[in-house]
Amino acid sequence: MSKFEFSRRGVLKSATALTAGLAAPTIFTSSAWAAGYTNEPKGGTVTFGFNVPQSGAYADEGADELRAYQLAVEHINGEGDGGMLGTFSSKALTGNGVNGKKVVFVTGDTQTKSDAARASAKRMIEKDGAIMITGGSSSGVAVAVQGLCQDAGVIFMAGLTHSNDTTGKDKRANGFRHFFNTEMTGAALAPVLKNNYGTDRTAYHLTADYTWGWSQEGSIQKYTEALGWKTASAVRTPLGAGDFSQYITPVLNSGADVLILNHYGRDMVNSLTQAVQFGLRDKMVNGKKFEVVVPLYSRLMAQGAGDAVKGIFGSTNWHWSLQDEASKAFVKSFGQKYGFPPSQAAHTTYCQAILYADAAQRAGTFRPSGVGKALEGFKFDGLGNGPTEYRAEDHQCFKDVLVVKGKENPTSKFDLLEVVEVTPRAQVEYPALLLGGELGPYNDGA
Amino acid sequence: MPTRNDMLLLTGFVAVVLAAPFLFEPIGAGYPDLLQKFAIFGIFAIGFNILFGLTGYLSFGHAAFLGVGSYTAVWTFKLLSMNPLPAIVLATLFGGLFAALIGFISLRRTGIYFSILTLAFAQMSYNLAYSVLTPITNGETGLQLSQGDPRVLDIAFGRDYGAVLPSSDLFGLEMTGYPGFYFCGAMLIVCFYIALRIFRSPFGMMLRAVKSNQNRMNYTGLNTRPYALTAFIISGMYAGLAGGLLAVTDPLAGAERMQWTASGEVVLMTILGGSGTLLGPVIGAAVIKYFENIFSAFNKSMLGDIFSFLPESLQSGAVSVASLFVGEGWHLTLGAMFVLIVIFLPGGLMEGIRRIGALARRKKPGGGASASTPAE
Amino acid sequence: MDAIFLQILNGLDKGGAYALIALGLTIIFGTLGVVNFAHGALFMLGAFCAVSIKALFSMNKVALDPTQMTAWGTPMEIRTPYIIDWFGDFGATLLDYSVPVSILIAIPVMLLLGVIMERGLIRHFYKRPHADQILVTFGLAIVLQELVKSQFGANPIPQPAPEAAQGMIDFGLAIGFDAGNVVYPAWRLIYFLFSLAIIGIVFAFLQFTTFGMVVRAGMADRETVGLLGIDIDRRFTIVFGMAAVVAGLAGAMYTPILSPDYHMGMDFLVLSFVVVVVGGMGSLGGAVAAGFLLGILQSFASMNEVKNIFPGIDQIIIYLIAVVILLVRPRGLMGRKGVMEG
Amino acid sequence: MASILTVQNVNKRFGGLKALDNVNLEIEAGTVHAIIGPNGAGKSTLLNCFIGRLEPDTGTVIFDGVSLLGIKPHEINQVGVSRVFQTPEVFGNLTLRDNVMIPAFAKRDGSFRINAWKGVKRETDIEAKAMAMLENVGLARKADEIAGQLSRGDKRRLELAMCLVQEPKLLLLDEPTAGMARAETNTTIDLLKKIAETGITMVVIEHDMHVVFSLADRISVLAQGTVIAEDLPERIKGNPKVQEAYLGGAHL
Repeated sequence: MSKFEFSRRGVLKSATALTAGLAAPTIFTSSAWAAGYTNEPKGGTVTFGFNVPQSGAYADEGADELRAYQLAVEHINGEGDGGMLGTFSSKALTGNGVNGKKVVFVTGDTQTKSDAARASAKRMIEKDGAIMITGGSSSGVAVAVQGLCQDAGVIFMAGLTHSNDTTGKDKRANGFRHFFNTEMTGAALAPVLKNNYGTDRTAYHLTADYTWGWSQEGSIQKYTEALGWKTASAVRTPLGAGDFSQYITPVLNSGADVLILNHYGRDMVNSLTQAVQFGLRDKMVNGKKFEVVVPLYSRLMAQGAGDAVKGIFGSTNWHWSLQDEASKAFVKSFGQKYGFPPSQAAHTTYCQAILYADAAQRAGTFRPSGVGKALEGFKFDGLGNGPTEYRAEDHQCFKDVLVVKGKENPTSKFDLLEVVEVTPRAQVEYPALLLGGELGPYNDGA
Repeated sequence: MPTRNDMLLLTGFVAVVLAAPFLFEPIGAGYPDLLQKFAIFGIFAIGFNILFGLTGYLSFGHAAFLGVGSYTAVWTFKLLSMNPLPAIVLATLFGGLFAALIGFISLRRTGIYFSILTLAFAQMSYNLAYSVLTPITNGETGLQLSQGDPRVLDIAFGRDYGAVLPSSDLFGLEMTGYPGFYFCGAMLIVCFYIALRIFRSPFGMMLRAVKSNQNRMNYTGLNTRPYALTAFIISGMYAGLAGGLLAVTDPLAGAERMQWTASGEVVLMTILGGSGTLLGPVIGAAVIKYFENIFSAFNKSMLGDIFSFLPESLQSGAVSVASLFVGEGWHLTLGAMFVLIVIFLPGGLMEGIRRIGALARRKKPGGGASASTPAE
Repeated sequence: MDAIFLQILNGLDKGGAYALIALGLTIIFGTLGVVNFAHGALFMLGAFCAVSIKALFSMNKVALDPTQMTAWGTPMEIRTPYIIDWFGDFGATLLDYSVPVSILIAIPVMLLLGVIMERGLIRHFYKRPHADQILVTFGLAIVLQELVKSQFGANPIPQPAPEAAQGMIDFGLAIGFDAGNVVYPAWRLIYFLFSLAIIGIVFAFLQFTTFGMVVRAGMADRETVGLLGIDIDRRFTIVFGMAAVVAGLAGAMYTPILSPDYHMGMDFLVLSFVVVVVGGMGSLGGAVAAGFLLGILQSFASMNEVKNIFPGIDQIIIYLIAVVILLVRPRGLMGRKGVMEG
Repeated sequence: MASILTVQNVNKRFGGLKALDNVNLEIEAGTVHAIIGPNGAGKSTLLNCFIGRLEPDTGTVIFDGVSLLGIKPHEINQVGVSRVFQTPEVFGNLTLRDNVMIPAFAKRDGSFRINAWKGVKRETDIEAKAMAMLENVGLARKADEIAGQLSRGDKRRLELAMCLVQEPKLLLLDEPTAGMARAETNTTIDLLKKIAETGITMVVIEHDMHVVFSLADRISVLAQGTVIAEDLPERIKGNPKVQEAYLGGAHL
């Protein structure tokens, strides 16, 4: 069906373009293909654009995001068991699509590169008529695509992006983030570290040398130093270094007794595995057991690190072992369809799709400013993270943060992390001004 | 005054560029962003071909010049004006300057040693742009416009974009969508025309001589190094322009544009289309960008629709086989295509076109004479 | 001082991997005159030999346990590897030693793959321009890695070293430092020694066998050897297979150090080309020397003391060295004149 | 007659080996001067000193008032010295026409000029010159063929055309008939004779006595790095020193 949809839209587009070409001056106004707002849906369907990494290091994470999106679309359209729609506090969505239109979707490959991600988002906007873009697995891509969506006049619902900048320095009115950020990780993790490792510790940071890494390093440093920890050294490592041994050996005799790995994805898998290989976790320094911390965890990546994750603290946006009704409903829905539990990437993208659809339904329009207004300050519950608010000032969701630990005796290859603490939302909240940036006005694209 | 064949070639080229939105619509490539990419990477590949196709120097670091062009253009937007003209002029200039610097050193060596030198310089640029040079490049996120940019020329001429983030515009004509494509398309035509002149000129002949036999060239009284360096700089300027245009149509410059994979991509575009031919690189660029953007967009549900005519039992099999090649498997199709083309069409896609042309001529005597030499 | 010693050790195991990949690459250059962009993919395939062996050893007998349910409401699966089921403790040991065991499998598999690649594809490209060789081998590399991705996914797959080799070795006292100051993971030392052994075997093979002599003669002057009536083509097929085996073994043994994923070959490809060129095209000794040199210098450049003086130096050190060496020594450390200069 | 190339006191050592030992030569304008000598006599070393490949340890090489030492091959060509190689060096993947046009451009435009706008097709003067020269060497009907596919003899002709189109003051030939069959050698000799008749100065380094005696106006004999004799061809034959050098003093 969507195939047919394709060509029909293509013909329409040619026709518009042809008219534009004949009426020479109008083609130079750029609004030749824009209506009231960018891609205002005309027929019985509305198109969502799912922009996820399908190649490169995050391809598996992207595949999981795509699974969640498909599930979300089914639920919005009233197919399947409804998943978290049953537990979601807003009851605007009735399984009848959005604003009376059936949701269809198009997909694209971000390749985890800003250029490719923007090209693929543009295709979905310009060619496929996507009303919104969502997805992604890195902050660089999120910021790049968010900027694009602002310019094009569509809503961007960020996927997995953890850097402060997405809703800080680089925030945009048309962009919204459900996922948490490094600031929250720092605030949530610090008390747990204090309870387990005490206040007299010296930390050594290994940090991926790009914006997210620095952001993470800064937050952890800020919150741990507030506890009384010292920072021995913060070393930047090249992205994709592969073998981190040359960065790990200096840790051995540095006098530090905690190693903080501000790495994600493959870097995290490699640096953690290698740190354990170098016997760091069996070491005693200053009369204390040496510890390793991975501030941002991902179950998919934990799988790659194997046994190395056992007993290591970190934070995560959501985990499938949570026992609230919403999480259970989501895990059940996802697990029955795909045969394994969803990752946090799948969860956040599912939520984002639902949240967007719900906001559009409540606003009664797909106009970006209308949807945005409906999301601003929106308080909800029942999506697996407890009571949550989309803060109006920076379009960042505020909710509880999970502190997790690598499980000592996993029962399956999915059961790698255990939740040790649910840090309440109040503890991770910060003033919007802290991270700077300017939302600017909504762009409807007309 | 170019020859009649060249005039035909040029006219045809202009016609295709102008009609591109309609021509490419049936294959799903008629939307502005992809058309812009066709034009921009076409320019990049044409420029690369002036170096590689003519002199035979295989640079593995041309993406560095593309990146420099992009960064220059975005900085021009930020500091001077949102008008694309200063941006692309400066981007071309800086691309050329950077190429002069790297070329001057790298051209001291030939063959693979030259390739590795260019690769090393480009990788250094990439790694530094990603990390240490973040104040200039904004690192992983990429250099972006912001509302607080000075834009002194715009201010001087009384243009104020207010609270909205501006996009590049040519005296009020926004460089997004189809106008953006036609701007790039015009640049592509100019670049193609310049390349045509170079190909047909004594200078182009000298560049071919560099590829053919440098020893003989030296003993013929010709100094090979400045010829190679000039070609290197010209292709660096083309790359800088392409990078500038990327920023014009989409004002963001990311470091990964300089990575070796990006340099490798232009090599592949050129060889795939047919190195040393005029049209080949443009075709190669379009094919690769098409695969990247269109083949990657298929997903299982679309495939399911395509194969819905099959009985249920066959359908899932067909979908799973096909999904190996599209969607997340689009790289596989690309790789397989490289292998097949280089085996069966050693001269790249242009050789395929030539063979078809020859076949058509044989079938229809005298009919296709004017189309006899589409390029080289 | 101990820090420097540790960095030398780091450089040695890293250099071992670089040298092994570069060795195969330079043999292919030297003998066949082929620019093999699929060499990284061979390294990756070797690593996935180890992954496959482990997957094979841990093939499960699945029993459903209706008394336990998963979180999504299906019966819990109880998995026992057949190998433990059948062989008990011996099976468990075998599973534990899957990485070293995999090299036994990797040799025939990689040899076969190499021979198939050479016979089926590479051989038709001996006389073609380097550009064509690059395109075809690069395409092949993409195809290989995409096939691996479709089979194993994109995530890294952990391959632990055998239990016995997971510990640390303490050099402290042996070289005059305090005990515990210079400790190094056993597996990394094993990898270094392993790479030395492979390099030694390759050199001995080329130096002392008739086959090796013919190959070396072929590297020096292919046409003349062809004129002697020696069937050089068949030997070159075996040479390619051998290079594939070397790359594959390097990859298989490296898996406990770097969890393999489908993309790892591309990451090593550029680096191994730099190593080969710095060593000098067609020079076996050069490739090995450059591998270790770059490994050690990369380790040194990553030290805080160095990074504080030159920020970002660890990001570019490899390329910087390549530039300096190529400008000072036109044909790398030990390159021969006229090889791949055209 | 005035000498066009003067070689004075040239010495060259490779390690312990004395390759050139105080070589003196005077090449007169308008003559064909052959340099002969047994293997290892230093002929190639001497030639390399003319063309900027080697720098002698001492001595001078003056061509037409300009020192050839320390300047690059293309500069040597630009002062009027062209050379043909032992193995013909042509632009293998270009047409014969292009092969001859390139040196013609080099003569007109110097060693480097960006002449990138005007089409080659409109450079009618140059093309006419090139075609005339191809006609002279008997290759005009192959003008559009690719040079790399020519026979060795034809490549030699082409190479000569490429040199002559530059109207050099001095033509250096390094074993111009090496590797050729007898018939090809003879046609090449005929061609060279024809060229000599135009009054161009040539220095020929040659092994083949048949070639040397068909062409040379004067002959210098090099042995163990020194000039042991220099004379007219007919007198060289009878020179005992030469016989000694060639027969290696072996009393048969």
